[in-house]
Amino acid sequence: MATTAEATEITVTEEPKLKPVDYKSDLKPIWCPGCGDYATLSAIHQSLARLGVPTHMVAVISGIGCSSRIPGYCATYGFNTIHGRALPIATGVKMANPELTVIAAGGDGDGLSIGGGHFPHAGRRNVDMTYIMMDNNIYGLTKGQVSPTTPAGDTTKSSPYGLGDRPLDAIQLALAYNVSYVARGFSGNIKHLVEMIYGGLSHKGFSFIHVASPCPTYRGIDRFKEYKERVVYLDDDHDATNPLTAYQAALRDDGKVPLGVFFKQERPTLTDNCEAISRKALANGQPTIEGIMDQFIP
Amino acid sequence: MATTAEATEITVTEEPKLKPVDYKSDLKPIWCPGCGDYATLSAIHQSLARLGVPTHMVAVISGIGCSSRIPGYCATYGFNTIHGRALPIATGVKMANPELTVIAAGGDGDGLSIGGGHFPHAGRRNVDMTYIMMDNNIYGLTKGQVSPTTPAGDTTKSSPYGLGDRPLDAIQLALAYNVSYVARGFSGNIKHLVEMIYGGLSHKGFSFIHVASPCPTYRGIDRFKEYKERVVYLDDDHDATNPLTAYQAALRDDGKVPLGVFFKQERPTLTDNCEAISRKALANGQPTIEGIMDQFIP
Amino acid sequence: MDVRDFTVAVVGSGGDGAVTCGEMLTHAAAGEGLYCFMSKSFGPQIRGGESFSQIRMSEDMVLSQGDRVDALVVFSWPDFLRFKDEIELKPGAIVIHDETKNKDFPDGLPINEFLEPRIIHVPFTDLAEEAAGNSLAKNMVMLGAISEFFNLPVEGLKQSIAKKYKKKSAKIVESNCAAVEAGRKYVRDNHEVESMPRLSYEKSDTKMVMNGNEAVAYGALYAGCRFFAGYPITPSSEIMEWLSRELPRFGGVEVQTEDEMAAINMVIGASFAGAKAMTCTSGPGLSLMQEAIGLAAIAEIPCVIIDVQRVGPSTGIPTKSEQSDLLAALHGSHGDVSKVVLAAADVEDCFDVTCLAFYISEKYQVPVIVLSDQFIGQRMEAVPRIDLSKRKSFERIKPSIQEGEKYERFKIDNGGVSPMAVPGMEHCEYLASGIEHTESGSPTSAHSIHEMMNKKRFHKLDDIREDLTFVRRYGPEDAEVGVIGWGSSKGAIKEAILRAEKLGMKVAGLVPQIIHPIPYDKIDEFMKPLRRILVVEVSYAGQFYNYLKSYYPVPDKLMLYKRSGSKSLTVEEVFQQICHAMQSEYVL
Amino acid sequence: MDVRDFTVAVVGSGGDGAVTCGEMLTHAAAGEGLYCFMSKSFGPQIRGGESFSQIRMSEDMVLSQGDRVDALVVFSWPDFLRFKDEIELKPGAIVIHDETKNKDFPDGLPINEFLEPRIIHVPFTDLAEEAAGNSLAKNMVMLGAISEFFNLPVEGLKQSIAKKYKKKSAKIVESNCAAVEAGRKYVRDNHEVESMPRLSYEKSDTKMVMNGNEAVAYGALYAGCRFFAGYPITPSSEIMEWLSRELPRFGGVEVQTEDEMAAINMVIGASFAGAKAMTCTSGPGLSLMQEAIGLAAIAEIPCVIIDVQRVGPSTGIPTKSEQSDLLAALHGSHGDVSKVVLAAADVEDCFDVTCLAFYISEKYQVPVIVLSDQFIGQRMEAVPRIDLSKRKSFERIKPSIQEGEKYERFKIDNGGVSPMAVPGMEHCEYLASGIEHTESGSPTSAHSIHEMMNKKRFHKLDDIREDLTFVRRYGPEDAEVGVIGWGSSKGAIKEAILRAEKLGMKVAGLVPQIIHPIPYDKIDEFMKPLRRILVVEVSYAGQFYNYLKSYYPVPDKLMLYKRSGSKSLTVEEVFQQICHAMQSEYVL
Ligand SMILES: Cc1ncc(C[n+]2csc(CCOP(=O)(O)OP(=O)(O)O)c2C)c(N)n1
Ligand SMILES: Cc1ncc(C[n+]2csc(CCOP(=O)(O)OP(=O)(O)O)c2C)c(N)n1
Ligand code: SF4
Ligand code: SF4
Ligand SMILES: [Mg+2]
Ligand SMILES: [Mg+2]
Repeated sequence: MATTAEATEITVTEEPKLKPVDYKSDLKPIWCPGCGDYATLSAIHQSLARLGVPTHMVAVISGIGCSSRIPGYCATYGFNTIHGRALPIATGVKMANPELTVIAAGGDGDGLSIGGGHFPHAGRRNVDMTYIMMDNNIYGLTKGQVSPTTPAGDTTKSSPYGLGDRPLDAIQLALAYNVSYVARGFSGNIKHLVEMIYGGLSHKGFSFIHVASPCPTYRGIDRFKEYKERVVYLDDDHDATNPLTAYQAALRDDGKVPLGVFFKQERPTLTDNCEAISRKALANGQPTIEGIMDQFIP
Repeated sequence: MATTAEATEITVTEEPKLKPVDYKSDLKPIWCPGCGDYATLSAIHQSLARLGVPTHMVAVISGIGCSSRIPGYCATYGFNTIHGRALPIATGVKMANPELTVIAAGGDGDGLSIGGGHFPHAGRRNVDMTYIMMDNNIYGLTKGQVSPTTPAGDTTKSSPYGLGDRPLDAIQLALAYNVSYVARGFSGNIKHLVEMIYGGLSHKGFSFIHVASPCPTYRGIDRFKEYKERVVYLDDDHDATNPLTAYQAALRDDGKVPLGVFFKQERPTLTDNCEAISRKALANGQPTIEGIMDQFIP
Repeated sequence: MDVRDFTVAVVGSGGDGAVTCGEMLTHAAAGEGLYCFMSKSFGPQIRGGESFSQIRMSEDMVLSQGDRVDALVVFSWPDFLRFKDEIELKPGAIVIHDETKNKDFPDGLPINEFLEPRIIHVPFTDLAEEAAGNSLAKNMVMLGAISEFFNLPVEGLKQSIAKKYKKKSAKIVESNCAAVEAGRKYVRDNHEVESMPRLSYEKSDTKMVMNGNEAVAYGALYAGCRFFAGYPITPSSEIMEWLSRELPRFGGVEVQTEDEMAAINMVIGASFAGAKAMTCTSGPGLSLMQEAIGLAAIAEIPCVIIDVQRVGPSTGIPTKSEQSDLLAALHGSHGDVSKVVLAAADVEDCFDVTCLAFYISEKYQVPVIVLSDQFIGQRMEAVPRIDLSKRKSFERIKPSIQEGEKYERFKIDNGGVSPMAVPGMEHCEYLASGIEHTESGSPTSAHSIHEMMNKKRFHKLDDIREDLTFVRRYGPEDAEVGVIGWGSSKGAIKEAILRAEKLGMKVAGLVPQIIHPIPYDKIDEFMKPLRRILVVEVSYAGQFYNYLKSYYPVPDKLMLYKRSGSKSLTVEEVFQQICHAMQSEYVL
Repeated sequence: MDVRDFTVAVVGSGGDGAVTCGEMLTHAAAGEGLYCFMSKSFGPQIRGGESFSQIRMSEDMVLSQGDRVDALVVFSWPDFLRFKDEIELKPGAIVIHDETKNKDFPDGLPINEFLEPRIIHVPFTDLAEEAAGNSLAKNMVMLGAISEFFNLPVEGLKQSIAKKYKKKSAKIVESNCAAVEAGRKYVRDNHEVESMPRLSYEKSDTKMVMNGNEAVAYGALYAGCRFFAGYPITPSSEIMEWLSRELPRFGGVEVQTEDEMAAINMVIGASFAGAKAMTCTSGPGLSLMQEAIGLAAIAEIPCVIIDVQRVGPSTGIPTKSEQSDLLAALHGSHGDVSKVVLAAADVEDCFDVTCLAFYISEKYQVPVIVLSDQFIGQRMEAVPRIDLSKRKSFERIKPSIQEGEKYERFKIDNGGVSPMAVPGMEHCEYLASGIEHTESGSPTSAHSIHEMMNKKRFHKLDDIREDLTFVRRYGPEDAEVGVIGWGSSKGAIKEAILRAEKLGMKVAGLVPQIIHPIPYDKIDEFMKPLRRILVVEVSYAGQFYNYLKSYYPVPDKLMLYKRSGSKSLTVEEVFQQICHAMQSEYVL
């Protein structure tokens, strides 16, 4: 099965059903016309509506970048933090209130460059939240420098003679990081993107949705068309439970960009682990704050 | 072929041949008796002697940790830097003087935790240097807290109720990072470890040697014996040119720790890329510093 | 010869347990109600290197580690050499050793002969083998011997042996007690103890034994901290370790993060979502947290950052103390950052200052940095039980918004503080951000709003200055000379002032708990009547002095005593400077 | 009406090319040898939002952006609103617009009627379609029109059109020139220009047009920088971009790193290996570099860090200027850190200060932070060609060690500087480290060595203070009032002093280039004879003021004028404060 649409453990709210537009804030996006991020924003609103979670129970956390402006455009709680730190901040939010639906969002630079050190750890901890990376293969907000996913050879503001370094593949990284839901969508197919994001939101554990989100301004207006031709969908019989087949699906060398759910696994989340630890810690009963002082009596 | 022993592009020096002991400094290691790092130190000295590179042409760069003390114990140039930054510093060293043999070395915490954001980029840049990670599954220098490779469930100073998070697998990470030489050795088999390190030093590009280097002090003295039983060697017919087979070799679930060269690939290094860029930049001739001012004339 | 105040140092190598001995002695003293102060020091080896502990005890409050020791116990003379600089003997001090290692020094022991120390040989090892059948028990023999020599709390000692080894076996407890007895007997049989400095004290209620790091952790727990994220770093890691054990018992969460940036940012996230949250680190980690501290300031998110200082710059000397992170704590984050800096002065104060940090942070929605240091963080003190009822705490002000009403997170009305919603509250959804913003939280680049918001954020500092007026002042009202210092210098300063007072000098001391916003008026009040003011600090660059000067127009009165760290400030050093200040003229 | 100094502002939205116009006008002016100063501003949209440029030109040196404009060109009135706060008209200023967008303001245009502006309608769009067959050429029409109105350099304009579009096609050059001519003709045919403020000047040698970021980059290249690593950040990225193009032409290497920590550490690595190396950033990046700056200081590795300041704290307002990273640059890294802080005051000074930074860094083996800001970094200035022969550079002192000799990297003999080997040199292998070390580089925890090494490292600052004595002083020797400021405030300060002088006030100014170590004597010399000293800065917290006070015992003379950034300092603001200071009494 290519996409995971069935919700696991969704708590159905009793409020009147929310529509996508209810998740939209009054702030007008500053994005350029044709920016891929519009689609992602819309897909987030649709996925949240489908989930039916009330706006005050959602926190959208981002770093800095064009894409990281997204919390401002959601009528939920939002936090537009600092460059590269969306994941730790989102982790803190989730740990402080596990009832919340937590979305971390940002760009390829934010997540794979300056924030690249946090991604492995959010993965191995399996924090129950959804990380949406809008990958435009460029630094948009700073006006067009190389990003960690800019294809080798490309000329940008900071690679005037063509880039030497190889791009990173976010899907392979997520797999290596033990991320328990790894998917890719494309801003050119919102319907599919909603499936991916909704799947992530419904997944218990850390979900990662890599979104091919072209930047017409600094990557050229052809990029979108080009992507349209390059995207393919993972086979229906792709085995998303096996890391090796997931790697295999990611490792194609025909220039195609596969979309779909590469990998999905149920395992205890950080919240589960903290609860288990609490149970162990309380095995000998609940101490009082006052009583703690006895520890220090010789 | 399990190990890559043949040297590629070694420049043979005319100096009298150096012995391993010539790479040893006067400083006495502060490591605990039985620490795995002694073996790595010795393997580095042996590999350098085999390479025959003079001591003044070698720079050993580390972060902070027990393992990161290693530059002080080499009679080469050394730089014991700050926690997590060995790779960028080593990259700077290599770029400033590409003639040098550059070794970056450190622990699992230094490289996968605080320094974890630099590893992908050293990999994709393919900086021509050798990174040796002494993985003891613990923070040694700070006296025994969880590291990113501490097995789930383990009790340490900072996981008194048992660790919830999953460990990272350094080999999978290196593969996802496009590292062009990915190998693992074990402090309990110095001969093999020398093969791995020497192979890395001889490799043109970024080489990564993951060393299973048990810490008797904070992981218990049985760990070494346990490892001895768990290590296996990659098959002679392991295909080290194929990322997928490399992943496959890393992804075993029988509790065994495979040693050997997982992956090896020749491709342009950062130095090569910089040279290519320089050639392009000079296509229209060599400008003068004075002449640059003409750019600013309207 | 009776003394009310007794200091002993113990030196040995790995197996000797010099530090274990010190700990047991401290427990013993606390067990009998004495005040006690124990500092320790290790060689560079990760494990099993030489080590040293110094224990001072008295019925009266103990203020410092004790400049000079009454007695020195040496398990191994070669190891002693490494700590030579750190140990000073009183004239006529008693030196006790196991003769066997003498042979390394055929020309006499490496101690200052000039002070005429009395050297006593006790065959620790032989006695241990005899009494406990195990040479490892030699430190127990030693403890027994010195308790007999110096009248140290032997009851407490046995109690602490029983407690320490109860998890092992009754047999071990027994044989250790036997070793203690063997030491005592040996002394009784072979020595005349009357001429020794013998501690005179009355037993009283058992005290607690804590180090500063434990006190910080407990303070945080008490103040309501329920989220902790941190990255290990010497000398702060014990805080994280303690909380990893205790927080889960109180419904809290502790996360060891991948680095310090993750730690502070997780803390900010948790606090944004309503938890009282804290992180701990030392200098290098503080440097890495600077960017995020600015975020907490502009987004007005409460959080507490503990910096247990060590010797800098850079990695410096990780196991030693210094007061050189002050300016980085005050000014380290780029931009105009409104934040608070507090300093802990001793182990008990670590508890109080941490509580205060949460109080200020939650009430004023500002990041609060607490400066502790290796010296207080890792030393053990016997302290009375803490009266929790006297420590105040604060719950963040939340808005009450009805459906249809518009919530403005950064509304400016009274002072700088606006009610703060947290995710989960209905009708209060808002955007927090590190970007300058309007009262409702929308991004802006308007100068006028930026100016207004800076004013709002800095207004808090004025309010805090008024709200919290506690300062520590010592000495007579009519003092001529004042000493001002901060943090862990307090002990030496206070004791030096007491010593000066005894000699009839009129000296006062001030050690503020709140460093920033600095309590202008209080400091002014303190300084005004004084003829000379001596600033004392353990920082080569004189950071506190420069900070003070930037707020006080009194430079010709100020004198500075400063030096690098890696050696704790002694009472003698401060006292000498006081004498110097007493003699010096008005004008520099 | 002839004027020697003319300022015009142009406002429009994306397609209008308000900024392109400004650039072309600047090039035109520089082409005819005028001094020129252009600042620009954009709305929040990533692309195609509203924008604004302000251009001031004169035969005499132009010191600031010009507080008020002689003329304002508006392509679109709704867009004008966003910049309303940033544009001030002179009384009777000329406002030129294309009437079509008037309809949004039926009740009159949103400008200050009180100043009696003269509003002139020019049908830019129609003329463009006529002359160039393309409404996009309306900005060329506009340039033609204003050149005719105000006697702006029209030769230079055509030259700069030719240069700008030569890569496109001759036809485009032609049609743009035709549009310019159409604008000129329209004015000639329809307007009386005599009553306009008309720029009077003589042509002279062509000047260069640079922004501060380019000047920094070029300065680095000239000083011998051959390794650059950086991470993009507004408003500094142009430095990296320029070097990514130019360094490879000079055998250098530029690396765009994964973050700022990687950048500074790569720079340190490259310098350790012998390259002159630099990184650039803005506030958030500076915060992230703090840990590594301490490493460079203790390991005594030269390196240059450029901070192009923007509004803080945190992300703040990335596209606007402020002077609020001063204290973070001075004190941001934990521990006692010996480093140097310089400040650039204008575009040309960016070149000089960067050269100086390398000179100091290489000579004294210290990290040097250069503070620039968005205001100088991104504005364009017409400047004369730089006389390179006058700029000094320095090659690091290397040891000469023979086989068998022992090289001690941190040998203390004369001052704080020891010869520095680099990998590749025989017989000099050594260990560099962030851990405190002996003269030979071995780790140590001894207090005495730590003290000695601190002394060595801080000694350098004293030597630098003596070595480099240049300060910028303006105004008469017998001034009564002094103004002291730093960095980009220089322009407004100097111009305000000139204005005051014209009115007979005796005012002097001082703008140090070396902020730390602060040139005590020079500042003292400056301050001594003054009655009042006014400190001017763009920082809400008054960072420079506090820094000065921590070094100078002259607080009752000091007055402070400070405010938040996001708006550049005007001559008028400073002048008002000078008047205020002239009137005020000696005592505060
Ligand atoms: C610490 C820090 N460094 C650098 C920057 C400047 N900066 C802002 S966004 C950005 C990268 C944007 O790229 P990406 O994350 O891919 O987002 P996009 O704009 O492409 O959506 C950078 C370098 C910053 N704000 N903070
Ligand atoms: C910025 C910073 N954070 C934390 C530390 C404390 N610290 C020193 S070494 C270390 C981890 C050591 O673990 P690892 O890298 O695995 O090396 P090992 O000692 O196990 O060889 C830590 C956390 C530090 N020196 N600097
Ligand atoms: S610059 Fe690119 S990524 Fe940014 S808003 Fe414009 S199109 Fe989108
Ligand atoms: S603590 Fe562990 S890693 Fe460190 S020196 Fe000892 S054995 Fe080795
Ligand atoms: Mg991007
Ligand atoms: Mg380790």
